[in-house]
Amino acid sequence: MYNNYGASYQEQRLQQMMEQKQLKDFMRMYSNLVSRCFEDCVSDFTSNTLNDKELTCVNRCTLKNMKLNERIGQRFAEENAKLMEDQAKMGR
Amino acid sequence: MYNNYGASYQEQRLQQMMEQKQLKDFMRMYSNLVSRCFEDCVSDFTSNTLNDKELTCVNRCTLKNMKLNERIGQRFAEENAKLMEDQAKMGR
Amino acid sequence: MYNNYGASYQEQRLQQMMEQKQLKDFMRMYSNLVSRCFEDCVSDFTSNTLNDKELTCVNRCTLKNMKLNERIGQRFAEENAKLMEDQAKMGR
Amino acid sequence: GGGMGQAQMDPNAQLAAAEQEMEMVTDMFARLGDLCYKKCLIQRYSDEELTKAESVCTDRCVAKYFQVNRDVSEKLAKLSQANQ
Amino acid sequence: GGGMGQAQMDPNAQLAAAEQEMEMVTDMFARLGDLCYKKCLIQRYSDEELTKAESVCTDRCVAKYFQVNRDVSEKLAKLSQANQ
Amino acid sequence: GGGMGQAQMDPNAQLAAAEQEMEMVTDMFARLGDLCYKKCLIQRYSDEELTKAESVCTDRCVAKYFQVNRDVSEKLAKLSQANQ
Repeated sequence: MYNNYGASYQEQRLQQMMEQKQLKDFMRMYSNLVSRCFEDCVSDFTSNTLNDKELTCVNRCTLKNMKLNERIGQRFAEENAKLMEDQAKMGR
Repeated sequence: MYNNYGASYQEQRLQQMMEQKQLKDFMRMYSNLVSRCFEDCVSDFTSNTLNDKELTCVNRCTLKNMKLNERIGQRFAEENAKLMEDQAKMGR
Repeated sequence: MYNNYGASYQEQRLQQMMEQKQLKDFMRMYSNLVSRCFEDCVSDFTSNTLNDKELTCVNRCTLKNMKLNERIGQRFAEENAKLMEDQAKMGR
Repeated sequence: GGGMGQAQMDPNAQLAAAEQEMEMVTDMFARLGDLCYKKCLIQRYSDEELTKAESVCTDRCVAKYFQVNRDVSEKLAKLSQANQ
Repeated sequence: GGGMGQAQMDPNAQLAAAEQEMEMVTDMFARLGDLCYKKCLIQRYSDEELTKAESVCTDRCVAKYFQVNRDVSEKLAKLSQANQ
Repeated sequence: GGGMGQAQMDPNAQLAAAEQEMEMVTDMFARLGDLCYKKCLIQRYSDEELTKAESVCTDRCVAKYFQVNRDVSEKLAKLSQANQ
């Protein structure tokens, strides 16, 4: 899509942008995971440390949601590829 | 508010900024609409294609929410204009 | 963490960035407060002005949530300081 | 470049402030959309039209949101004065 | 700098457009994550594995989300044509 | 300019990293605010004061959130090591 060969400044900026995006995406996924596992697992506020039940729950929540994210990511990539293909055919 | 006539670089940047903002706003509205209609209309996961009931619902959801957005937009603009006027009177 | 003394341009940019961040944070807190108090206090749409019960509720909501935010802010700062300390010890 | 308007303010700071203000307005608008949808769209999608009741509710929802906005803002202004 | 590609489009505008497009895709992805979590993660954390039912639900959830996306987008395109 | 600090890192990249880190902290703070509000503000607005129970709940809410944060982060670190 951005084939200005020789326009190396643009390419460099795009590269940089994508790296920053990846970091930002990771951070968003991470904060989401923390919030979700906190919300789903912590409801006892009679103490200020996580109890055993909560610890187990947070542990499972992290693993299970990572698997969920991964699965969604795979399907998303497939569907997105299909979409791009369809749009290319239509000359969009 | 930004009447530096002659300062054309600033004006150009402001112009550019507003265009990007509009695009961003449209995309936000659009993503919101998709999420809302998905959330409200899709709850059958025994198949991987939308059934007739879901299709009808998504269709109505899109139209009805566009009308809702439009109405909110009108009222928002009116109330915002009133607010600006009041702030101008008070010398803010 | 960013002690390039002499690199005054960087320092200035960082300074500017932090001021913009503070403004943005304040605005986020503020919009959040308005939305929360609207959501919690307003549910009568038979009139277009706030009734007495709603006014009292919005008033208390604002004050109570400001106190909540302040308390969370204090604890957050303490916990964050502890975290930084631990990370420094581990050489992160 | 000119010299009028906004007194001594740095043009870049002006742009940043304008950007911030636009951001604030859009954010308010997006939140308002979600809130009035939750409060007023009762009969979800039996139809593609807003009912009369839903339309009236929406108008009042926007009006009341601006009132809450004003009240919260006045309260915060008072609090910040009291703290000085 | 070159002169090929994307006809006359200003390189900075190209970058901004690419950024916007990436932003859109990530935003969709994040929303999809929340939606499919709500729709499909029924047995929260009796276990660290996705059950078979949850996995199948997730696959369909993504597929159906893309269909809703396409339907909404076609509808909006029609509406905007009708308004011209 | 200098040459000290942060070894060879490009100053612009340093700024971007600092910005990212601040963004992360503010985002966490905003999420924490929403979560502790949901978990602890039981008696909504019978009064303008936080009750004793609400205050204690809030303190524990923040402490537990940081523990969840640490647990999730350790878990992810282990997972990423296992994947290499």
